[in-house]
Amino acid sequence: MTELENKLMMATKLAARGRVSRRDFVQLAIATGLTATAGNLLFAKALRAEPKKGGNLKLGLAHGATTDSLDPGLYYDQFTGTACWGTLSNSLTEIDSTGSAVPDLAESFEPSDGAKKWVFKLRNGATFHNGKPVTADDVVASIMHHRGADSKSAAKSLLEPVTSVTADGPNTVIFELTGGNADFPYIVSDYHIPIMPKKDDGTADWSSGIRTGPYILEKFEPGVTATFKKNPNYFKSDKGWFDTVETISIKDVTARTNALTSGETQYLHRADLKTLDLLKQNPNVVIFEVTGYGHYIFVMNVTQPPFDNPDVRNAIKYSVNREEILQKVFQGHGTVGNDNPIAPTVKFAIDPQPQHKYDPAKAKELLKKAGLDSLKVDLSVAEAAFTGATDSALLWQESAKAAGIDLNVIREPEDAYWDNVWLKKPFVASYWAGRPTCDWMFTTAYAADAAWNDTFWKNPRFNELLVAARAETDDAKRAAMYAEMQQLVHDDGGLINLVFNSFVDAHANNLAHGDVAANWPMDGMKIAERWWFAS
Amino acid sequence: MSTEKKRTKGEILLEMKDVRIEGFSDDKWHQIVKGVDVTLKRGEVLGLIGESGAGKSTLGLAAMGFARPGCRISGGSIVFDGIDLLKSSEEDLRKLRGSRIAYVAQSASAAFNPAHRLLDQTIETALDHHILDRGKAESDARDLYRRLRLPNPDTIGSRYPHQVSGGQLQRAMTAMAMSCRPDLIIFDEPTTALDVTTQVEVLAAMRDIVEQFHTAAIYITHDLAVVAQMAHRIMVLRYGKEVEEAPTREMLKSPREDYTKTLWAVRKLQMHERPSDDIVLRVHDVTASYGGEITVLEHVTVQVPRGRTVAVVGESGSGKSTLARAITGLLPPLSGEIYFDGKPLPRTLRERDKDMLRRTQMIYQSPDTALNPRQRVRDVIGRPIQFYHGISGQACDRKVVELLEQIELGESYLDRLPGELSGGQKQRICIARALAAEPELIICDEVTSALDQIVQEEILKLLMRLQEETNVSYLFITHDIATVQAIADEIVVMYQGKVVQQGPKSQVLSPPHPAYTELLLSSVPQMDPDWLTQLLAARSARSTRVPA
Amino acid sequence: MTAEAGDIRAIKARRGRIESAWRVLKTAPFSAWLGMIIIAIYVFCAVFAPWIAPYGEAEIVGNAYQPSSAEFWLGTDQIGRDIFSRLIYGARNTIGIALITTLLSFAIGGTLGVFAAIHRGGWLDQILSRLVDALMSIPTLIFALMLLAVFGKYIAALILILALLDSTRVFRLARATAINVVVMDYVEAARLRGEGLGWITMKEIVPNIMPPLVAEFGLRFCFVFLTISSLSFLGVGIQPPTADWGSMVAENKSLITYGNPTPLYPAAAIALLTVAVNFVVDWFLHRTSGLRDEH
Amino acid sequence: MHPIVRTVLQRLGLGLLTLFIVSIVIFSALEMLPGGFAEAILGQSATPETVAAFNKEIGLDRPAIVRYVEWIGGILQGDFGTSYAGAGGNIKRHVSDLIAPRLYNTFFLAIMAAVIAVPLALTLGVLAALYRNSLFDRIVNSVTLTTIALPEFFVAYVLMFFFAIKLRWFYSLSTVSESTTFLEHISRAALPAITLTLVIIAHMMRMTRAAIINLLASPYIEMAQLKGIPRRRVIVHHALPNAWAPIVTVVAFNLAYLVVGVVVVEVVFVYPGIGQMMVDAVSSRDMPVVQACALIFAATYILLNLSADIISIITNPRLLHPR
Repeated sequence: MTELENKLMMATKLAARGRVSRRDFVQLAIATGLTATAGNLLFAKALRAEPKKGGNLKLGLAHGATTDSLDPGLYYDQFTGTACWGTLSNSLTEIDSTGSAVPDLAESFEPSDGAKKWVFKLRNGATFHNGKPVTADDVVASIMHHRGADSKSAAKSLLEPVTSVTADGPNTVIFELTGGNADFPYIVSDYHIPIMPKKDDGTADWSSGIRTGPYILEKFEPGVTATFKKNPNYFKSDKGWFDTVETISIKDVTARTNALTSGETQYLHRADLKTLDLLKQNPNVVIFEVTGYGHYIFVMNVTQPPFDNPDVRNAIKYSVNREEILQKVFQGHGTVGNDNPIAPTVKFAIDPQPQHKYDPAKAKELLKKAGLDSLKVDLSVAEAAFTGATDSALLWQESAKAAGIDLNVIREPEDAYWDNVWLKKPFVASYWAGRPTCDWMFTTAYAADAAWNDTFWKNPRFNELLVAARAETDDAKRAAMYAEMQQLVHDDGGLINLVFNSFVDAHANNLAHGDVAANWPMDGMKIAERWWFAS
Repeated sequence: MSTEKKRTKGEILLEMKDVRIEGFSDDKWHQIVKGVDVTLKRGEVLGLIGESGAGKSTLGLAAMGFARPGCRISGGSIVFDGIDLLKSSEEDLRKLRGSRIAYVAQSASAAFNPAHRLLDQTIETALDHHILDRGKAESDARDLYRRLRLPNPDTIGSRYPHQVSGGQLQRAMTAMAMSCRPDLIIFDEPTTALDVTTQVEVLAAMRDIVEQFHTAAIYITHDLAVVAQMAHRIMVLRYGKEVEEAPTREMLKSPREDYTKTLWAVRKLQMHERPSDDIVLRVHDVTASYGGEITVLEHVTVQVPRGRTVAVVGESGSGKSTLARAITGLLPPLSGEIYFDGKPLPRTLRERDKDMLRRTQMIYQSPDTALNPRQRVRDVIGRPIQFYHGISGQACDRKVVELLEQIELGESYLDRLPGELSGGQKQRICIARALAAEPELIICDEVTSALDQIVQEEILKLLMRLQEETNVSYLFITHDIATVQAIADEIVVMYQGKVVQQGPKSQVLSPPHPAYTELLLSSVPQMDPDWLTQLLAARSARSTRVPA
Repeated sequence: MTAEAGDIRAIKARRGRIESAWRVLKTAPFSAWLGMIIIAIYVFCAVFAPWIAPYGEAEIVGNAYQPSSAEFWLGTDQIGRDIFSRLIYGARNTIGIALITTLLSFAIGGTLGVFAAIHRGGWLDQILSRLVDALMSIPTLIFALMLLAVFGKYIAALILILALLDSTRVFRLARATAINVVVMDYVEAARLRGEGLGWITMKEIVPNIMPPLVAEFGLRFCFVFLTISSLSFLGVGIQPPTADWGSMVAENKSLITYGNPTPLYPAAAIALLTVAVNFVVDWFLHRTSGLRDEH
Repeated sequence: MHPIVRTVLQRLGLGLLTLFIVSIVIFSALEMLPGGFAEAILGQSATPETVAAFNKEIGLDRPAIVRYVEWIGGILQGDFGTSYAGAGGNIKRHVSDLIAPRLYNTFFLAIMAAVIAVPLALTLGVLAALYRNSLFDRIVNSVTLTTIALPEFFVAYVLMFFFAIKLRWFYSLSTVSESTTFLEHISRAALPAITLTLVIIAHMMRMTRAAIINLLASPYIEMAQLKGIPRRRVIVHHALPNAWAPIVTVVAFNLAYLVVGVVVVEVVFVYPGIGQMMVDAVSSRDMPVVQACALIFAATYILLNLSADIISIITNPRLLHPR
């Protein structure tokens, strides 16, 4: 350990007691060879040791609409997710910073019968905001809220495999599934499935806003703001530090940035990548970047020529210069994709080999193997798929020329892109927000019969493995199976994964936190529960 | 304030010497008034007479030390009651205006602010200059209204300008000018916009009040007969220079300069009537109205003989222009028939064929609005030739040149725009446009009333010559008896939509007259300084019944 | 007359027109001259953009946000394109699009307006006037947003929609002006002559409603790129990488709050042109209205 | 009948007709939009079943004409319907309840901007006319011209940069809610109001100046000068009263803009007004809300124009006191 590193360690300890300013600390960190960002993170880490109570947290969120509702089945963006779930509510489980599902309102959960049956034990002492204790009946009612023929819940399909949910006494809930699913605890961590009090008629009471979370709802104006005050009876004593929380919908990124820099908010959701360097220079602001599960992709319909030939697919995969696109379109905020939909932070993720790097020679060779000298294909894009889709496609168009591939970029209308283009046209830009488990991601988009199998890829071996891995409770065996499946998608699938995008946010430098979860932005949308104000 | 200010008659009030005024146009300053001397004594009325462009209004305003936007007083001296106006500050001049020198504008309906009541406008200067307090000013104004013989003098002041008639407005404006008992009033063509019968009353009222208060006045007009009633002395202006100046009677009796003589030459233009039975146009028992509500023509029957001129005379609102609209088909009559050459004309314009339209042409009062400002003379005259006769190209051009020569303008006018022509020239172009159709009847709607006297005469002469050459008939609509005397063969007198009297000129113009014709004829100012006095005396003696 | 003489006369007439135009220009005040010179420079840039601009419209020539230097006069933008070059190309796109839009809106609004004026009070006039009222009472931006969603974000659709929405104002002006002209004696004279509607419209009415329409043209022309800029702000304007000033301001708007001048350049370009056009229009209106100033 | 009454009745009738046309235009445009409420709300995660369930619940499975007739029937009874956004729950969200607070905010901002802008514009216009061609005139003219020549959001951001970030005089966020006090509302809405003032002032000021200068050539203005009335009084007392009609028309037009045209300013300052709500509702295809917003905008526009007409009549004795 060098002298500088020693000093840094000392400083870290001092910082934890609030004795060293951020500026001094970061300068020291830079001197030891760390970047300023890393220094900032280290400083935040140092501060973490002693969370403090108090303060009014204001979050500037990029989402929110007048159509927002307290109905959890209709939470459809990160405004309702952060405000009406992460701040207000709890699910049975939550995802922690390691990407694992851990108990939240549940105290514990146990699988049996090849993961076809799950028993959840509830915490003792957890109460709703009105003082009523949380019981198994409330959980059942909350789950049933999403089920039924005329349910419009976004979690409806998620809970499709559940055949029954029953209360066994006041503190135990039993789920029966159609097939084994070792990842079921992940499913019930979803932000659409918070636990709500049961009403007299047996249904869940979603409209009152009475939940279990660290903050109590004071006011909710859809599309504008939601305000909360501290829940004094919260069942976790080491969470929920702020006195009040306000989530404000600020759709314009410049306004959002100004709100942070002028001190009106302490958190900036979705920073403007273009001006990030300028924002970095603000001493009161910390850039907060987390690589998540979401990925920007192009998908080929493998049932349609010429994409029905795996060599053509691979030739196309080698003609993309992902690194260039990452740097030019996304300013480096992300990780290049390797045609694997599983993010590196997800359990069981691998990095399939060979890497799909830009290699026009290889692409040409593959084309030749498929009996083609050149290739001309239409690519449908719109910014609705993901911001930067058009620019990415245009850059790709340039790089693909060297591989003898002529990409014809078609700009589709933004509105109803998901209805009219995605799943309809053979080669389109798309986006997956990602899922916290391999099974969830694969079941959603790569299983042969999945409604959203946007590559129309039906690989028998893959589908066999998918069912087997789901019910397997031995981690080592599952790891092997998921590795093989990822390799299969990488080698044979119709997916071109450009990049895993980062959540690039920023916050005031007096805001502190521990290790952050990567399943959603804002510490898994639980920033209000997990973060605090340092002095 | 009272009228008891020391006013010594005979003392010199205003002395203008070698006054030069310039106007800005075409990127240059041009002299409008080129060195004129005016001397005015207290209580004296000076008549300024001349055609438009003579600089008489500009000179009148200069007497107030005022130049219109785009004009400037560039030389000479103007001394009013010992004050050199050209050396006074704008603020001093402002204090003088309205209180010591007042102004009566040509069109009272335009010069009264439509947004304020008459009384408020009448006393505005007196209040603003702190000459009177409101109560005194108002009662004084009512007194002035009474002296000017305005109806309901106590309440008329609470009316807005649009609620009273033109003649009353003109008198109210005189009251406004009088409100501070100025030493000098500038009357700028105060009766030009009025009908003759109204003009008499206004002239009388103005003359009386000026005499009552011994106010000096400059009376600006183009009408010699009018100025003869008002002024002690007359000055004739032309092209910004003085032509001659003399006491009124002397000037009327023996004008020295040729130009002065030509000013009333039109009154000598006389044509003997030519009887004819060959009827081109017969309007039979026509009744017409706008929107079916107000009847503006009632059972009118008029005949126009071929190659002859029928004059339709009447004041504004008499329905004479409506008659023209009915004949042209613009306003289809409710009942009655119109025969052209013995054959009935379809009622509406749309039903008439091209040849019917060709045979009747129209010339308008204002050549400014009758000519498209964006069309060159070539196109204006060429279009009817092309349209009716199908002649185009060089043949058409030749024909246009012929017509231009016929109206005493040359080939050089071919490419002019209306904006580059004088009023008289424009009216000639309108005549040529009508002639180009080779019509049998031309309706002339007040074609000379917007023109200067000398130009009027030329136009009338031209029309008469053209009638001789082409045997065209004229339906001549006018309010001016002098014009009628000059060119009519037959006269139709109209009043409130009805024909009051009609017949050969000699018969209509000689007594006995029906009441309205009598009023109309007697109201025409005569070139006699005593005319107004005698007329008023005669009227009060006979207490002529004025049709309401 | 010989053909030659005709030619000479035509030349004379033409020369006369040029001369009189020059005479008129000489009387123009300083502000009008300034305006005309600025407009001329803009038009020059628009026409000769590829020859003037040092780099291509969408060419990436350096790193992002380079400050101004000898190499990049106004620096580079968010992905390293030369801002100066984009400004010059922007002149071409902005002025081109605005011009086509305005011409189209005048073609639609002007024609219908004159038509409505001639048939004043008729059913056609009533229908058109109601429709225009309705369109004017719907917020332009939001309506444009909706229509763009319906028809797609193509430049052609943008032009067409803006032209249509703008034509409502043109319609009103054309109708109001034409109503004053329709009652003129020379129009009545043409009707009495038996002229057809088309001839009366084209020869008698249209030339006389031109001055206010031309003035309005200048103003509406400027507002088109402001509208496009607002639409870009809301995400539906001209799509990248086309350089257009409105979109350039919108694209770099967030820099304003860092005090960075990048968005200032296109904004200034718009503002300068608008002010220039207004100077000329003011003078033109002043001239045609015949109003005299005090000297 | 007095001309004012007649004009008001006539205009109101025409206004109703215009509203009817607006509703048809908006309804047709919405029908033509690709995608429906369900697709818009569910985005990528829309499945045919959930979409069908949504559409059935909000009645989108029925023909357009039936929906339109029902909707307009509701309007005639004063019922603006329920927002689609309430679908799925058992609590209906009435459009009127959704719109009311937004409308209040919009009017609050509009009135605030108008209170600053109108007197300022008129004063500047009168002064510019009074001292026309002076340095003052030229400066006011150029500055106001420049403000309208800049995109609205540009002006907004520049103001924000100086007043909220550098000087910290005003808030950069204008989020207000029902619990915001009146005074805080004013201070929150200050920057948007100033932005809007700058945007609309030029038009009104230039029209005031032009209308007055236009009248300066009138004979009665010359008459007033010849009566020895001071220049200031000539302008204010003689020219201005006759210039009201064109000025009021432009003012009405700009006030309408303050209500219907402020979506950009609302976005920049995050002000919860009705413009943003309509844009949101368009993108989520919430038909009843869009329709209601459109009708409110149209009605505002019509009523403001009607007021302008009435003021024009009142200030014109010719029309107020017919012969």
